Amino acid sequence: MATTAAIPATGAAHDASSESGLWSWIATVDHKRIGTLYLFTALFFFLFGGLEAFLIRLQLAQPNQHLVSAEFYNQLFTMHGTTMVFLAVMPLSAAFFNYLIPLQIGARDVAFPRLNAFSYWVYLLGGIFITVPIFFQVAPNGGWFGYAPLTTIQFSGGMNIDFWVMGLQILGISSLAAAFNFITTIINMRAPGMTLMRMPMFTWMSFIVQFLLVLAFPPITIALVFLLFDRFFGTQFYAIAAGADPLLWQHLFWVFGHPEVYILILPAFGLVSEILPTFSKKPLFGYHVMVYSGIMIGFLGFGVWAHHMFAVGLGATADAIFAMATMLIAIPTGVKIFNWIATIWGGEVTFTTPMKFAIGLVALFTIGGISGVMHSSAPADTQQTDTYFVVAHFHYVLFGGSIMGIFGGIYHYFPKMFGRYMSEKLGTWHFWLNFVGMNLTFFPMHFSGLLGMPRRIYTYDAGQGWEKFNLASTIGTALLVIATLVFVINFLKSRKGGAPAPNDAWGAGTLEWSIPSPPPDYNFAEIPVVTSRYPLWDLKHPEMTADLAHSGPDAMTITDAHATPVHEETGHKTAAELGIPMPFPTVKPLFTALGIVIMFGGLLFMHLDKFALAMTITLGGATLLVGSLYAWLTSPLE
Amino acid sequence: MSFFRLRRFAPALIVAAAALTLAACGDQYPNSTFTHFTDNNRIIGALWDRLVFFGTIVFVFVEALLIFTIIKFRKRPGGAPARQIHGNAALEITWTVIPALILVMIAVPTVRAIYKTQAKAPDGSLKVEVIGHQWWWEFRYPELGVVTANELYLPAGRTVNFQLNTRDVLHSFWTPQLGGKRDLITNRTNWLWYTPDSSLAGQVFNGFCVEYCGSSHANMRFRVYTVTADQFASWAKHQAADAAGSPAAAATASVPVAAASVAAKPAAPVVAAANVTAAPAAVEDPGYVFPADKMPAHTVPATPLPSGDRAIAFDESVLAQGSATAGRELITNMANLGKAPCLTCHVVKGEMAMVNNDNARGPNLTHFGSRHTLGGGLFKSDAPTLARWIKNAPHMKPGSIMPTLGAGEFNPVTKQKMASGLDDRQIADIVAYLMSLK
Amino acid sequence: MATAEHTHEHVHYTATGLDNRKIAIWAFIGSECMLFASLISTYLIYKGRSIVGPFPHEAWTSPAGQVFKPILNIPVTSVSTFVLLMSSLAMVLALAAVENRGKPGYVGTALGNSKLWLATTAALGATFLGFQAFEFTSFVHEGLTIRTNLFGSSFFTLTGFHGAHVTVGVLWLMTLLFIDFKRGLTPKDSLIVDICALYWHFVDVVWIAIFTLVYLIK
Amino acid sequence: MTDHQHADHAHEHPTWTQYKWVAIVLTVITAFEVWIYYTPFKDSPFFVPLLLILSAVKFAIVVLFYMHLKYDHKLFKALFTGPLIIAMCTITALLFLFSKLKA
Ligand code: HEA
Ligand code: HEA
Ligand code: HEC
Ligand code: CUA
Ligand SMILES: [Cu+2]
Repeated sequence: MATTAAIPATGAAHDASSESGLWSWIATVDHKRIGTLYLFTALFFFLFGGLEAFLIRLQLAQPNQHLVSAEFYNQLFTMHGTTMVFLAVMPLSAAFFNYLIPLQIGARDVAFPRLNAFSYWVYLLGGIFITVPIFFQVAPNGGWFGYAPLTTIQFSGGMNIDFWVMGLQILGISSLAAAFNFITTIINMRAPGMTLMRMPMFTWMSFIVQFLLVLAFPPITIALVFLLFDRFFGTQFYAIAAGADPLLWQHLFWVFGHPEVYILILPAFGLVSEILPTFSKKPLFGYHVMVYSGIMIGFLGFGVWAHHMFAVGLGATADAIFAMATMLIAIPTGVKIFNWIATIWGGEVTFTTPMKFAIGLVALFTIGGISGVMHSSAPADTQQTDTYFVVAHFHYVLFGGSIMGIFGGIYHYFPKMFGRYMSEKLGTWHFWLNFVGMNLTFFPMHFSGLLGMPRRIYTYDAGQGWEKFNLASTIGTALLVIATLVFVINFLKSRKGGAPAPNDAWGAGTLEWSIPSPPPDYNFAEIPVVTSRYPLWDLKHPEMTADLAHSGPDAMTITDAHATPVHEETGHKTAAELGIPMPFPTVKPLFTALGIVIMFGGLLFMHLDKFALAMTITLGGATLLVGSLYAWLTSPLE
Repeated sequence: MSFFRLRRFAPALIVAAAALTLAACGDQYPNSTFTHFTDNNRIIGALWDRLVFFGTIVFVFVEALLIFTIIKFRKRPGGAPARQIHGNAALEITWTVIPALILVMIAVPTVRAIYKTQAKAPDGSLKVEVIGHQWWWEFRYPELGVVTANELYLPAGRTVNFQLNTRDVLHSFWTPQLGGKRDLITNRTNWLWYTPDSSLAGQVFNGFCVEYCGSSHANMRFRVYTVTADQFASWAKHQAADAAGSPAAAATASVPVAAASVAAKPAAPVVAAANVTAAPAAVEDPGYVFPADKMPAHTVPATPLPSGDRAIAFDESVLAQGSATAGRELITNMANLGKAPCLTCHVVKGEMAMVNNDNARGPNLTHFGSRHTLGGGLFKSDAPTLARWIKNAPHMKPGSIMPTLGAGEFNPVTKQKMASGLDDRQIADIVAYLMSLK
Repeated sequence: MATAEHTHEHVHYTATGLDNRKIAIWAFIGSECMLFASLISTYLIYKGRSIVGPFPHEAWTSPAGQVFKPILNIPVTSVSTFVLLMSSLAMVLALAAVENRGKPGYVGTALGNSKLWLATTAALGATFLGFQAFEFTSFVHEGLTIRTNLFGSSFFTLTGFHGAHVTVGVLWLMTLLFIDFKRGLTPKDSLIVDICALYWHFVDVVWIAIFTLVYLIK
Repeated sequence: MTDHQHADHAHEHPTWTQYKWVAIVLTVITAFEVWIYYTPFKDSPFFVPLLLILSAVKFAIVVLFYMHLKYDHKLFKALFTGPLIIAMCTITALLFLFSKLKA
């Protein structure tokens, strides 16, 4: 339990990972550090998005209020949605991909460490790019799905939408780069014996998510390219006078948008599938079915997008097909819910904070799933779509699902990341405030929606029967603010002052718990040979995994990797002492990312009628991009 | 799936739903979606009952099971150690198949309802063209020659078939108590129909724009009056007529307020008289108008006027002196004020036309005085409100395309102070005129 | 940018025995399928929906009486399609030459000359781009720009995206050629050539689809 | 570099003869496509399906032989065909959705 990171990097030329200081973070290519950066940045954006939500709720607390102007409100909900989806939940998931996937599969790093750093920097700079305008009240204001033609230059002349188009384009680059990286990592970097069907469920769900990213982002990239060209170069894709069809945008967006919601939820499902077995002291129930249902969800997710368009008038046949396809997704998702309950069933359940959040996800996501199925019934959805009933649905799945799962994951993996536990007492407070506040905020929205309240309205008239529901929602949000502050305090305090955590903080069964907390920069001094799904339980509690399939000793014959049987490591050596090659720290990915952002940013000046300046900046950015990319590709990795 | 008599089980089982249904009837919840006032909503209501029925079963089952499990298997001192079960094919098949069956029971009526609600509207239904504008509604009855805005009259008992189009961005047309919504899509035409029950005559319903359409999306509302067939006919006949006091209308009959003065100043071209005989301007019959005092409170706009330091100063005492005649002059000719006159954007039927109906950017004002609301259903239509609206509409309604016209006012859209413009006296004249357009 | 970490000095164990970079490029190509699917769908959806001409296959008389011919030039594009197809042949030969460097039967022959084939591939790619530049300028002269109508917007964007991919490919090939001249590509380097080849063929394959869907089908 | 690093090259490679034939087939099909474009068959209902099939054949042989997917690790086949199928389905669905509506 002694902190292991204290040993200075003696003699190692570039053993940067145990250093501290700003530079060691800026130039890092270590997946754990990048994961930590993702975590902090995304948590910051979560607070920011939450603050926007709080303003929204304050404005709606009473009818006919004028706390914020209509224009600013429209920026608030657009940026709230955009921030939460692209800057908070996706990167929070990415934090776990980065930190955990290599540890869970027994790898020393991801496949492309520098590409990984690049993804982070693009995310950070893109996040800043899209967020800063709100301080000047010129933030994007077209809603998080930016329907054309409202977002075309004809109806949104200012720069608001420009920030959105370019910001999302930039963030898309980050997600795509990361996805190629993790696909490769998971396929190729697994330790000997770590077959696909032995991978921890989090890694599995993340694996599926990477494919969703790779396939879902191109359509939105193209949709955004069209919009960007329309706004900057006078193309006609969404120009109504040219006969453009606004449904083109809607289809391209939702071909992305629906898989996107599974991108948001599957990592949380994965985290829960790690937490529940650990605190039930039982392996995950029905592992194979869990994998297949995840694949099914991802696959079906590409065939249901038009359920966001039931009021659009696609025709009866299309509506019927998409309604039924959507309903199908309830089946694999239900399987997951029941398998989780079955995992708890018969276990020895301890209610630690992570466990509370995991159980919370099961309870709350179900509610959101059921209202999802209610949406899928197209005629019924014509009474629900674009009302607060939808807002209720998606916050149950997003807050009750993704955020609950991610918080569970943070409590669960905090000891691994920082070598200390978070406070259980504050954690319990956080959970209950969150649970109660969440339901108080979002449950009444079912009612206000069905009682006729449209979404995206900055104000509403008195006497419509919505007042008490809105007031309840706002009070609930106040509880959420308190809950979140409790979390922030707990998080910050525990990093230095929490109880020290051993390797195996919770008695879990997967590889990441076999190495020190926090892990040394090389992760595994010796790559373990995996013989079953819960290698660490094999080691410590063989009775728990006795019934699981194990492979014979033949996996041990792999020698190239200097592999050894699974064991607990106590790393007190540096990479150099162990002779493990580590990638050089480098800022080239950072500059490449910067080049991209400058390149896009330059275009903005075109709308200020400064064409020459715009071109200069854009070309400057492009030069920086190409130059740093070249330097990056031609310099050795390690 | 009719073997399931849902109605029998549902109320007992579903507390939440029952509360909601109750709520839907009381006028506490005037925009409830699950009323049974139209064929369309009855179909959706039946579907909804079924969704709630199964939804509740799944909800109760999952949550009860979850709570039971975590309580029963919580770790206790001396408790049993975890039982190591890793899976069970039979169980897993069960909880794949049962949800699938439930879904079939939802899917079948869903598909049926889709084809029912999206069938072609029955013959003989009343056609209404709904045209979305940022941020107001235009309603046209092509068969009746009526063009109006933000207030929709429907004869109870007759199917109404809405043809939905938009002149700018996307909007969505929704009257929660009467039917589901349908989007208005640029360069496309959509359809929606329903039949308000004949027992509905004499009621008012709220309608909303439910597709985000820019700054004042929240302020794009409308009213629906369901009236008897006779009342509807009377209303329509009058609405189709030319504006009171217009040269055309004046040629056939005397109009209470403005007639005398108009006659004294025959500014209109003579040809107008020819049209009049063709259009039966039944000015004798003032036409049915839904009585303002019968409007339930929740349908009367309660949006307060900007107040405090945001208030639009207007000397209300001049309103009494407003001259409709002078006002009529002003709406066609404000060039001396350096302003485009009202009729560059609005149509007042029978008055000198500067725009035709199709290009009009603003609501048709021909019978403005017979409307109870103003500015996309946002405000009550009375003289003090109207005066301020004309003075500075964008200040009252964010982003409004109706420009600021009052002298010295600050236009929040262009961010400019109006050097020239209408003074309060002139506004009072225009108000008098508009209010006379019953 | 799926091509990242170049020089692996050390032996790294991999779970499949495959190289990371090759897995990444295939994942990238999978993603590109969706990218071009979106572009092609848009083109096809907007086909026949332009309000004003010029049109791809039909002549058009403007309200002012000006006559525009059908815009697509099939003969020229057929030639450029052929050029691109042949560049794929050159590409496989370049890869084979690198893989078989030093093997009997290859040394000193044209088939063993990787520089020749890399240069040919790049040159054919550049020729294709030349054709495209010609096509674009002649369209502009005939009155079709990216702003003219829905057809113009979707056509130029689709083929422009493809052209941009070809451009990247040509630059990539020239980089390989440069390396070949500088230190000579050996069988050890066949992987980096292979990756470039996969990309190049994919771009070719996309053109096969575009040629049929855009040019030949009305 | 050890041997196993080149495991993915250990398969039998297509040969020059094969490359040559692929190129010939591609050329012939393309020529045929263009030729048929100028014949009256162009207006036949089979024209479009025929062209689609021909270009699918070209597509397939380039992918199988030039991109040596036929000989390569099955993983690559999965990485390519999975997305390709989803992409094709998406194009088809979109075209269906839009054509339905035009009527
Ligand atoms: C984490 C994100 C997430 C997830 C996982 C889901 C999951 C689902 N969503 Fe949701 N959805 C969103 C995020 C998400 N959604 C967002 C953000 C929007 C709004 C976008 C916007 O407009 O801004 C939206 C909107 C949305 C709509 C459009 C509503 C509208 O605008 O009109 C629809 C319509 O069908 C829908 C359906 C579903 C369905 C059927 C599921 C299913 O996957 C749910 C399946 C789960 C269960 C059903 C529960 C567990 C199952 C059982 C216990 C088995 C037994 C159950 C039954 C037999 C019912 N969602
Ligand atoms: C993962 C996604 C996610 C999450 C977590 C949330 C979280 C919340 N959301 Fe929302 N939401 C969306 C995704 C999400 N949302 C999307 C996609 C939309 C649609 C947007 C659109 O229509 O375009 C939406 C829209 C939306 C609306 C509808 C707006 C409208 O239609 O007009 C509302 C209204 O109440 C709302 C409320 C909330 C609230 C109260 C929370 C709360 O749960 C927030 C809780 C968090 C906090 C309260 C943070 C606490 C902050 C602090 C403690 C500040 C401290 C500050 C510092 C220390 C710097 N959200
Ligand atoms: C540039 C165009 C334009 C001009 C000029 C204009 N208006 Fe308007 N007017 C509008 C638009 C657009 C609306 C709808 C605004 C809304 O509800 O958002 C409107 C709304 C109104 C309404 C409310 C109608 C209703 O039923 O809600 C009245 C009354 C009105 N205008 C009167 C006038 C008068 C009087 C003048 C001249 C003194 C005038 N307008 C000049 C565009 C214009
Ligand atoms: Cu119109 Cu919202
Ligand atoms: Cu969806």
